[in-house]
Amino acid sequence: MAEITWGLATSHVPSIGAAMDNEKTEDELWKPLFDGYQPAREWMAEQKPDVAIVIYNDHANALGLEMIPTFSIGTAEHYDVADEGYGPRQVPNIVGDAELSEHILVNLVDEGFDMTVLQELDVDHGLTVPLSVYTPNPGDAWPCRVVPMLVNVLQYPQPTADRCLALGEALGRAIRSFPQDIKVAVFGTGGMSHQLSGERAGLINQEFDRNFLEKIETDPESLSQITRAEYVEQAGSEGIEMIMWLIMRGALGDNIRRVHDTYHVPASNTAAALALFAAEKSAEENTDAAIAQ
Amino acid sequence: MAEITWGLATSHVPSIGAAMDNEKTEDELWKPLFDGYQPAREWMAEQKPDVAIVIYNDHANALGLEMIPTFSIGTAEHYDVADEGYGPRQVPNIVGDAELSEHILVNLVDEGFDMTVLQELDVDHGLTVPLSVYTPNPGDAWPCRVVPMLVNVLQYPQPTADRCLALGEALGRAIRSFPQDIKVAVFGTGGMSHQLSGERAGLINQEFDRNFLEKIETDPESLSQITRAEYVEQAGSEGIEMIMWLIMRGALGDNIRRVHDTYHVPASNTAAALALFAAEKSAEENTDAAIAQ
Amino acid sequence: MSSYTPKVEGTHVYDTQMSRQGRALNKMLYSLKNPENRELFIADESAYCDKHGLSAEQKLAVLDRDWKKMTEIGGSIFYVIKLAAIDKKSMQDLGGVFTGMSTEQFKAELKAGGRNFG
Amino acid sequence: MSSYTPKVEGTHVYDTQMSRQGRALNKMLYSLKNPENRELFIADESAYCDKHGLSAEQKLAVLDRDWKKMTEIGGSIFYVIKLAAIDKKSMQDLGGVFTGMSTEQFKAELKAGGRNFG
Ligand SMILES: [Fe+3]
Ligand SMILES: [Fe+3]
Repeated sequence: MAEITWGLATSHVPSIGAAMDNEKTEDELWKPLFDGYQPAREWMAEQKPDVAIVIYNDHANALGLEMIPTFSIGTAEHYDVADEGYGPRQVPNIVGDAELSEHILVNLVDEGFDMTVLQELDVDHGLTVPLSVYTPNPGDAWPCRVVPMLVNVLQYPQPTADRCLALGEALGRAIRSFPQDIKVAVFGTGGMSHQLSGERAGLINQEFDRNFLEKIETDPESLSQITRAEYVEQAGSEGIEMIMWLIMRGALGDNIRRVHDTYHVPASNTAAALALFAAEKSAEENTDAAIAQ
Repeated sequence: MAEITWGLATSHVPSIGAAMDNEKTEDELWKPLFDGYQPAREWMAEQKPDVAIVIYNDHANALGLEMIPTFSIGTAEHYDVADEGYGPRQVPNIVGDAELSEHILVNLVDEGFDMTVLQELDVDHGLTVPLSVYTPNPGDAWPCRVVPMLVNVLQYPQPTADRCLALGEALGRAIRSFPQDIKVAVFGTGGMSHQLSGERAGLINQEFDRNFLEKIETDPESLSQITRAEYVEQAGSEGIEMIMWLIMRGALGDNIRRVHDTYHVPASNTAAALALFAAEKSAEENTDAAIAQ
Repeated sequence: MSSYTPKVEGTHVYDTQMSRQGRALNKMLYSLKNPENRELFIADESAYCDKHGLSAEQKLAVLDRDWKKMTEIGGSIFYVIKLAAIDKKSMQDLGGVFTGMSTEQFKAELKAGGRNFG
Repeated sequence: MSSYTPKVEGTHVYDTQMSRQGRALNKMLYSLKNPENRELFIADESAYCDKHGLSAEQKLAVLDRDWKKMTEIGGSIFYVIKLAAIDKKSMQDLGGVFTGMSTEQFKAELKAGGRNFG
């Protein structure tokens, strides 16, 4: 059966990708962020998954506003890197895992999650920047297959934080019931606090961010009770992206260990963070395994 | 507050529309079906709603297979009649009710239904034929505004019948909490048994259909427990459309009265039916109203 | 058909895997809802198929009007009937093809109450 | 902003109603992800706006590069930055405009830990 081995929460702001692509990671502005990534990167490089489930949102690069799915999942065999207005980012295209996608889809729909199926999808910085955070120098190909899961965070009504956590829990069950012996990592992307437009543009709320960074490990339920209005008020219109971390967190289950985290202001107009969690088998799963022997 | 006054379950097969458009309703083949509609039409003409919520599925006329939402809702002010391959049907375009759409959308998402928002939509026979069943001669304009709700019935995994009934119940709560004194009718469309392709093409299962026609009034829970495989096996690949009736049924609530029904074989390749239910205020609502006075 | 999809005897259960297989075919057929595209298709069917990236097998099924084949290689019936509409064929004509009957036989079976597999 | 949408002081809560209002504008801006369309736009901005059915107010905001206005009349920020990219403007440039600062001031505030409204 498939196993979830780790979960990564990370900002996906395009400037992080641009800093890597333009070799600015040693610049005074960016060095602290990339230094902060280093221990996580080393750990992940030792723990390569076969597939990464990347939970993110599209930013007007694949989905137009004529059709806005709350939750969607890619079921293709390949995903190209999107042209976001100045040519596609020079990173490898994505190899999917159509069989795992379909398994997750069917299980989620069976559990009452009303997924939208994407048979075609160009992936934007929301997906490729987290992959670069994981693997800064992929060469010709990313080191794992990818299943994209997308969340509407751009237009009210977004899903509630509570619904995101519940989706994550169902996603975890779906992955663990996949009948192939593969290792799966789950990426929750977006955040931290930021506001791009309006008079509050430039908002950063370090207190909210640091509490979120702590509770995402120890008390995700408390974060799932925060209303959308509070997310917007406290973390900014675009800070509400953080609800996507709760999907990752739900998938990891109860038995996790924080490997590393880092927090940095600013990355472009946003606070940026990374938090890496190792998923250990739950006591229950260990018992099941013992019984099975 | 808005009130749900009646619910109509009806097949939406294009040939029913074509029979009306080409004035074949008195032909030997079609007369029994249209005669069967007559008492329902007379009753509905006396009970005109301000808005019709039409639950249907698109048939490759507005949504391509690149993006398949389980449940979606139109939020536009207008919807044009789709060109289904031989020019649009000569019936009026649709006037939407964007405010009611948004109210329903927000309430459904708040209740954990993962809706897809359609800001643009051409409507096909799945929506216009049921409107013609309600109003055969609309003249220049349909007699009510329309909110389209779409269900994926074309591609496995469809939503479960159980999820459809639950969505209907939430839809009913959403409509009744809309702060305008309007009358709303809910249309559940599709069915009855039919199979378009494969060696079983032409399948009709009258026993299944008649049981469904009865239980949709008296025991929708039993219908909600039928698996997708059973729907396909018993009612045909396209007969699974019947799950959309359960959304209408869920919205109507407990206190309903059957006004009329009819069943006819064949309409093109399908069994066709109509069932009309008056929604009476529940005891609870009457009590609430009494308390409010 | 994917291993997740329920198997139902004698029935197509159209699923994600078939839809992936038929992607180019369905996309081409979907484009026929546009009247200008219908004209382009009629003017040069082969070129139109090529432009939409159909596989050799998909293209042959379209050019040959092999309705059964189209539905077996990932064509969704609701997409396939866009092509039938161009040929002025009805769903009953296709029903006859799928079941190895004439249109008239197929219609007669429906009129007699439909085909019963119970 | 619709009556169903939470009101948050000083913040855009982008909703269905704004999206409906900005439909033509966002659609035009979305088309700019295609390089050929970027060339067409640059060649004749006014004609490009007309072709996409922009209202007079939407078109004026685009031609004038009135970034604030665009976000107030239904432009989604993620669509508006497609136009900024053509002008080689960054999100910090727009942040300056939205807050009435120079780009350098806006950057300095972010570098100092971001703007705090707590
Ligand atoms: Fe983002
Ligand atoms: Fe249908």
